Amino acid sequence: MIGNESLLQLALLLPLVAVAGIRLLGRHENLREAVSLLAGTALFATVCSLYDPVFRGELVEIRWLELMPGLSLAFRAEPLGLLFSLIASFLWSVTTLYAIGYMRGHGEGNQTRFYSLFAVSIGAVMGIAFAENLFTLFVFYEVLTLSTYPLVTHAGTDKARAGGRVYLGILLGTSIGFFLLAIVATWLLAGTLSFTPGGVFDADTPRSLLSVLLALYVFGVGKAAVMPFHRWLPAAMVAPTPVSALLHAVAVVKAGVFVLLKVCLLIFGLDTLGSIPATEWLLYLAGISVLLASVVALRQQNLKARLAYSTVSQLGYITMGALLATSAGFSGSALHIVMHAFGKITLFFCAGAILVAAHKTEIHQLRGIGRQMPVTMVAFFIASLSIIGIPPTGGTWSKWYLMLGTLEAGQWLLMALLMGSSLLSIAYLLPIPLRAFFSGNGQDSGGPPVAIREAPWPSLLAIGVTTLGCMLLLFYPNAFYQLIKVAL
Amino acid sequence: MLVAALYNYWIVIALMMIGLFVVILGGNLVKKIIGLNIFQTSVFIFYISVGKVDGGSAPILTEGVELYSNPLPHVLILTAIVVGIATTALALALAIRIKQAYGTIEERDIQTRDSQC
Amino acid sequence: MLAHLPVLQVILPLVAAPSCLIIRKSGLVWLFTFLVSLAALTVSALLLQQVIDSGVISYHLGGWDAPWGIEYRIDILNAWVLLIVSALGTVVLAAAHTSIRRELEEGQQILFYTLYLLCFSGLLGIVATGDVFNVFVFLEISSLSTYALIALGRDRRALWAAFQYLVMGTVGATFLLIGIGFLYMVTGTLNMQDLAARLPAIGTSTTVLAAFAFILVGICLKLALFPLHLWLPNAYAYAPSVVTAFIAATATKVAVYLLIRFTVSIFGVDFSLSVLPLQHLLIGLGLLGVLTASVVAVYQMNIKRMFAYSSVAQVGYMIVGIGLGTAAGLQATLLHLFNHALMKGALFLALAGVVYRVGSANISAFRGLGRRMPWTMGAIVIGGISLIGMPLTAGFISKWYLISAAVDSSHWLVALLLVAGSLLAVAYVWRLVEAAYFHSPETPDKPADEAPLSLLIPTWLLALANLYFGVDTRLPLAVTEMASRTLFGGAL
Amino acid sequence: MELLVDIALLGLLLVTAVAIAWARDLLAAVMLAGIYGLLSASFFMVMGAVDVAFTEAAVGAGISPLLMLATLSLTGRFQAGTDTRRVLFSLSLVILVGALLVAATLDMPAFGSPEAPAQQHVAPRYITESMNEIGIPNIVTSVLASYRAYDTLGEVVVIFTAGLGVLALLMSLPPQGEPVRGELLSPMRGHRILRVIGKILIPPILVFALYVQFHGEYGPGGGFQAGVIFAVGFILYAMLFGLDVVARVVSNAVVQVIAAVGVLLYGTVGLLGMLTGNNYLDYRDLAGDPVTGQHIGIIAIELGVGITVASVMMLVFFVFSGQLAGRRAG
Repeated sequence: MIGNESLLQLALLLPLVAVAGIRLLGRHENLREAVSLLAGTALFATVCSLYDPVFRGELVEIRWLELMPGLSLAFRAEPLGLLFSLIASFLWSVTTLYAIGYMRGHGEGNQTRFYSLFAVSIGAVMGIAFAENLFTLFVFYEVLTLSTYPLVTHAGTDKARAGGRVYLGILLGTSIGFFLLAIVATWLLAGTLSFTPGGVFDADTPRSLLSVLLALYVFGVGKAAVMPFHRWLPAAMVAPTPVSALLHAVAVVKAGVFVLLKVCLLIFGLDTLGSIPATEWLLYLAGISVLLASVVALRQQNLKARLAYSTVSQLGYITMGALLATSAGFSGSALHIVMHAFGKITLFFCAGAILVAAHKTEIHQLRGIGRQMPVTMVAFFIASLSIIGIPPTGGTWSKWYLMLGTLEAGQWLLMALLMGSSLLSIAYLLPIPLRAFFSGNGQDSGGPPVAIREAPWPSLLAIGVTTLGCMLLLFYPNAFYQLIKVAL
Repeated sequence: MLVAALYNYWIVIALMMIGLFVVILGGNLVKKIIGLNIFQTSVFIFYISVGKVDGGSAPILTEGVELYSNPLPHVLILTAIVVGIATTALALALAIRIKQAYGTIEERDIQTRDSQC
Repeated sequence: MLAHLPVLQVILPLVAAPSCLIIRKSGLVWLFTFLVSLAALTVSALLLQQVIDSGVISYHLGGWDAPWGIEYRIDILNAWVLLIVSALGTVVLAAAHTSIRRELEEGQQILFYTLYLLCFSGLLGIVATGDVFNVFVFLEISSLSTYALIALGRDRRALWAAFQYLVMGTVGATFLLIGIGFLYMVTGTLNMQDLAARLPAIGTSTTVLAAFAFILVGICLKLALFPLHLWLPNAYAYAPSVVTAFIAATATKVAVYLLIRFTVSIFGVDFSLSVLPLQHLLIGLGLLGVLTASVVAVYQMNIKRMFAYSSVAQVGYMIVGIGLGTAAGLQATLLHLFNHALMKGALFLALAGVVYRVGSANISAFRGLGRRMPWTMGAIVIGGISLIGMPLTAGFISKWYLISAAVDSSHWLVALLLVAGSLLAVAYVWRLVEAAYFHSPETPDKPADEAPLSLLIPTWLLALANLYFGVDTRLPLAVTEMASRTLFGGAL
Repeated sequence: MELLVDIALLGLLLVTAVAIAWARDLLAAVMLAGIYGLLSASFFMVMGAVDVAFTEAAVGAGISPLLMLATLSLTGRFQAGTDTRRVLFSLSLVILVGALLVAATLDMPAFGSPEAPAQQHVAPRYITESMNEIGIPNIVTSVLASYRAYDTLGEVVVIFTAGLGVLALLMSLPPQGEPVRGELLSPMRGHRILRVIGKILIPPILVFALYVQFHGEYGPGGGFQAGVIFAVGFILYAMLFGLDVVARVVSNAVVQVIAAVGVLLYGTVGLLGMLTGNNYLDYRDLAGDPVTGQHIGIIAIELGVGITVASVMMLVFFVFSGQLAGRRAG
C-alpha cells in the first residue's frame, strides 16, 4: 500500500514521467501515444485513490522546497483541488484518445512536441489543483500559460502566431500585472500565503484595501476570462481542436475559475468576502460578462469561436457563483466546473470531428450534416443541453444551485440575468444540431457531394465517453457534491 | 572681500564651462577632445587653488620655512594629469580610426552615415 | 596570506595584465588570464566568507593609517559586489577564447586579454577601495580599457560608440573629480569612513550639496541612468560579443555599487534621501528608465541593442530600489544586482554563440534558430524568462523583493509601474522567442549547428545559475539582508 | 604681487579658452591648447605646485599638442560649422551647471586661507611627519610614492592601459607588410642645422631625464616627468633621423615589453612589502631601518614609473607617426 503523501507526489510527477517517456519514444508513434494514454489512466487512478483520505479529512501534505522564508513550493490535497484534478486527469485520458484520432486524421506535424507539452500542461494543472499556497499556485499557473502557448501556435502560421501573441500577452499580462501584485500585497497584509479555511485576513484589515485586492485577483486571474480580459480565449481557438477541447474548455479556463474559487474560499473566506464592498460591483461585472459573451456568441459564425464565447459566458457563471459568497452559490460554481467541463469538451470534440471528417469550420456549412455524422451530432445535442442546464444532463444541477445562490443572496437582478442568459444559450447552441438534422444540405454550391463519414474511431469513442458522462452526472452528482460540502 | 576670496574659483568655473561647452557642442572630434582637455585642466586648476595657502612655499622641506602649500592636491593632480593625457591619447587614436572608417570626423556627418546603413 | 586578501583581489589581475605582454602566445595568454581570474574569484569567495564571519576588514596600503594612506575597506556590501564581478568576469573569460579568436586578429588578441584583465582589476579596485580619490583612479583604469575593448568591435560603428562613451565617461569621471574636490575642500579628507564621520557636522552647505550633485551625475553617467544612457546601447551593440557580456554583467553593477556607497554610506541616508528630494528623483528617473527603455527595446531590430536597452531598464529597477529609501528596497537592489548579472551574462554569452555561428545579431537571423541551435536558444529562453521575472528563476526573486518593498512603503503606483515594466519585458523577449521557434528559417533544412562547447558551457553555467538561484536563495538573501541592514543600521 | 600674477594668469587662461572655443582652424586651436597648457603650468608654479607645473608643462604644452598635431595631419585642419540649435542647447546646459558651481562656491572657504579644512585635517601630518617617516625633503614625492603610492600604481596602470588601447586600435592599420621609405618618416631629415643641433641636444636631454628621475626626492621631478623627457629625447631623434632608425634601436615589441616591465617592477616592489611581513607597498622593512627602506622603495617604484611612462609615450608616438607614414606611402 502506498502512503497518501506518495500518492500526491505521484500525481504531481506522473505527467513529468510521461513527458520523458514521450520524448524518448518520439520516433515510435504507437508507443508514444500508448505512453500518453497509460500515464493518463494512471494519473486518474492515482487521483481517485486520494478521494477517500481527502473525504475523511486527512491531512495529505508535501513540501518540495523553500525559496525564501515563508515562500515555499508545497502541496496539499484538499477537496476543491481534488475535484478539479479528478476531472482534469479523467478528461486528459479521454482527450488523448481523441487526439490520437484527430492528429492522425488531420495529418498534423510536430506531434511529439504536441503530446509532451500536453503532458506538461496537465502536470501544471495538477500543481495548481494541489497547491498549498498562493505562491505555488502562481508558479504552476505560469507554467501552464507558458506550456500551452506553443500548443496555441502549433500551426506556425501567421494567424496562429498572432493568436499566440494575444494569448500570451493577456495571460502573462494579467498574471504579472495584477495577480502577482495581489499575491505580494496579500503576503504583506496577512503574512502568509497558505490557503486557510476561513481566510487569512484579520477582521480589522481595512475593507477598502481588501476591495482593491479582490479586484486585483478577479482581473489578475486572466484565465477566468472575466471581461474585459477574455480576448485570449477566442484568440486561442487557432489551436488544434484537442487543445481547445482539453485546455480551453477544461484545464486552462477551469484553472482560472478554480483559482478564483480557492481565493474566495480560502484566502478571503466567504464571510469576509460578503463584507467587502467591491464584491457587489464585481458580481455585476461577472453578470455583464455572462450576458455580453452570450450575445457575442450568438453572432459568431465560426463554430469554435461560438463555443469559445459560450465558454466566456459560462465562466462568468462560475465567477459569479463564487462571488455570491453563499454556500449554495459556491456549490453551484464548483459543480459547474465539473458539468461545464464535460459538456464543453464534448462540444469541442464534435467540432473537431466535423473538421477532420468534413473539413468544415463555419456554422452555416453544417446544415444537413447530421445525416452523415449522426453520432457526432447527437452528442452535440446532448452536450448543448448540459451547457444550457436542462435534463437529462448534469448541467441541471449546477444551474439549480447557482439560481439558489442568487436567491439566498437576494440578488434578483442577477437571477433574472442568469435566466436570460440561459435563454440566449439555447439560441446559440441548439439551432446547430437541429439544423444539422432537420434542414436540407447546406452545400448548395452545386458541386458534386463529397462523401462524409464519421470521424476516426478513437475520436468517436472519446465523444461517446464524455457524452455519457454528461448524462450520468444527472444521476450521480453526489460524489462531487459531497466533496464540495467537505470543502465548505 | 568675497570677490577676492573666490575670484580663483569663479574663473575656474568659467574655464570649466567653456571646456564643457566645446565638448557638448560637438562638431569636430578633435575639437571635442581639446574641449575635454580644457575641462579637465580647469579642474586641475581648481584643485591646486584649494591647496594654496597664503604665504606658503612649494612643499619641499627647507630649513627655516614653516608654511607650505598643501601637498595632497598636488599629488592628486599629478595623477589626474596622467589620466588626462591617457584619455587624450586614446581619444585621438579613436578619432584617427573614425576618420579611416567614416572618412570624416565631423559628428553630424558620422551620424548621417550611420543612419544610412 | 589571508590577511592580504583585500589587496590581492585587485593586485592579482592588475599585475598579471602586463605579464600577458611578456607571454606573447595568445592561447597561453588566455589560459593565464583565465587562471588569474579564477584566483580572483577564489579570493572574493574567501573574502565574503571572512566578512560574514568576522565583520569589516580594513587593509592599510603601504602600512599607513587610514586618512593618511589609502585604505581598502571590505564590508559585506563590497564583498558581495566583488564576488559578482569576479564570478561573472571569470565565466565570461572562459567563453572568450573561441569567440575572440574569430572576432579579432591574431595581434589584437593578446592586447584584448591584457585590456580585459586591466578592466577587470579596475572594476574590482573601484569596489574594494575605501578612498574616494582611489575610486577615481581605478574608475579610469576600467573606463580606458573599456573604451578600447569596445572599439575592437568589427563594425565601424563600434568606433563611434567607443568615442561617444569616451566623451561621456570622461565628463562623468571629471564631474566625479569635481565632487571629490568639493568634499576634500570642506572636510580635508579623502577617506570614505572619515568623510562619513565629518560630513554631518558640516550640514547642508551649498558646497556639500554641489559635491553631492556632481558625484551623483558623474556616477549616473557611468550607470547609464535614464536620460544619461545614450552611450550604452551602441556600445553594447557593436562591441565584440564577449566584451558586451562582460561589461553588461559587471560595469553597471559597479556603478550601482558606487551610487549606494556614496548616497548611503558616505553622505548617509538622512542627508541623501531625506534632506534632498532625491527620493522622488531616483524613483521617478528609475521608473521612467524602466518604461521608456523597455518600450524602445521592443522596437529594436538588433538583438544586442535590444538587450542593451533592457539593461538600461533594469538599471532603472535598481535605482528605484535605492530610491525607496528603505532597507527592504536596498535589499531588492542588491539582489537584482546579482540576478541581473546572471541574466545578462547568460543572454549576452548566448548571443555571442549566435554571432559566432550566424554572424549577425539581427532579429531576422534568429528565424528558426530554435531548431538550428537548440541549446543556445534554450539558454536565451531561460535568461529571458528570468528577465521577465517568472517564478523559479532568479529574476523572480528580485522582482518579488522589489515589489514587496514598494508595496510595503505604500508606493502602490510604483509597484504597478514596475510590474508594467515586466510586461514590456515579456513583449521584447517574446518577439525573439517567436522568431526562433515559430518562424521557419530563411534557409530551411540547415542541419543543427550548435555553438562550440567552449561557448556553450559557460552560457549554460549562467543559465543554470539563473534557475538555481531562483530556487535556492539562501546565499543571496542572507548576504543582501545583512548588507542592507548594516548599511541602514550604520547610517541611521 | 603674487595675487596680481595670479589674476593676470587666470585672465590669460580665460582669453585663451575663449579663443580656442572660437577657433575654426583646428591647427590654431591646438596651438592655443599648447599655450593653455603652458599658462596653467605657470599658474601652478605661482601656486607653489612645482611638481604639477613641471608635469603640466611636459604634458599640456608638450606631448598633448604633439599628438593632436599628428592627428590633425591625418584628419584635416578645418572644422565644419555648427548649427545654432545645438549652440543654444549647449549654452543653456553649461550655464545651468555653471550656476550650480557658482552657488557651490558661496559656502567655500576663502581662497588661500590656512584655516580651511583642507589645510587642517590630513595634510598637516605630511608636512610635519614626512621627514621622520620617509626621510626625503620633497613632500609631494613622499605622499606620491609612499603615503599614496597605491594611487600612483593606479596612475601607471592608467597610462599603460592607454598605451595598449592606442596600440590595439592603430596597430593593425596600415598593413604592415611593405616597408616605408625612410625620409617619409622624418619630415626634418633634410634640415642639416636641425640635425646637428639635435645631435648636440639629445644626449643632454637624456641625461637630464636621468637627473629628474633620481632627483625627484629632493626637488621637483620624479618618474613621470623623467619618463616624458626621456621619451621626448627619442621622439626628437625619430623626427630628425627617421622612425626606421629608431626602430632599429628599439622595436615596437621591445617597447611593449619594457612598458610591461615598468608596471611589473612597481607591482613587485609592492609584493616585496608583503614578503617582509608588512602590507602591500609598505617599504619600511626593505632595508635595515624604516627610512632607508622607504628610500629604496621609492627609488624602485619611481624607476618603474619612469620606465613605463617613457616606453608608453614612445609607443604612442611611434604608432601615431606610423599612421602618418602609412597614409603618405599610400
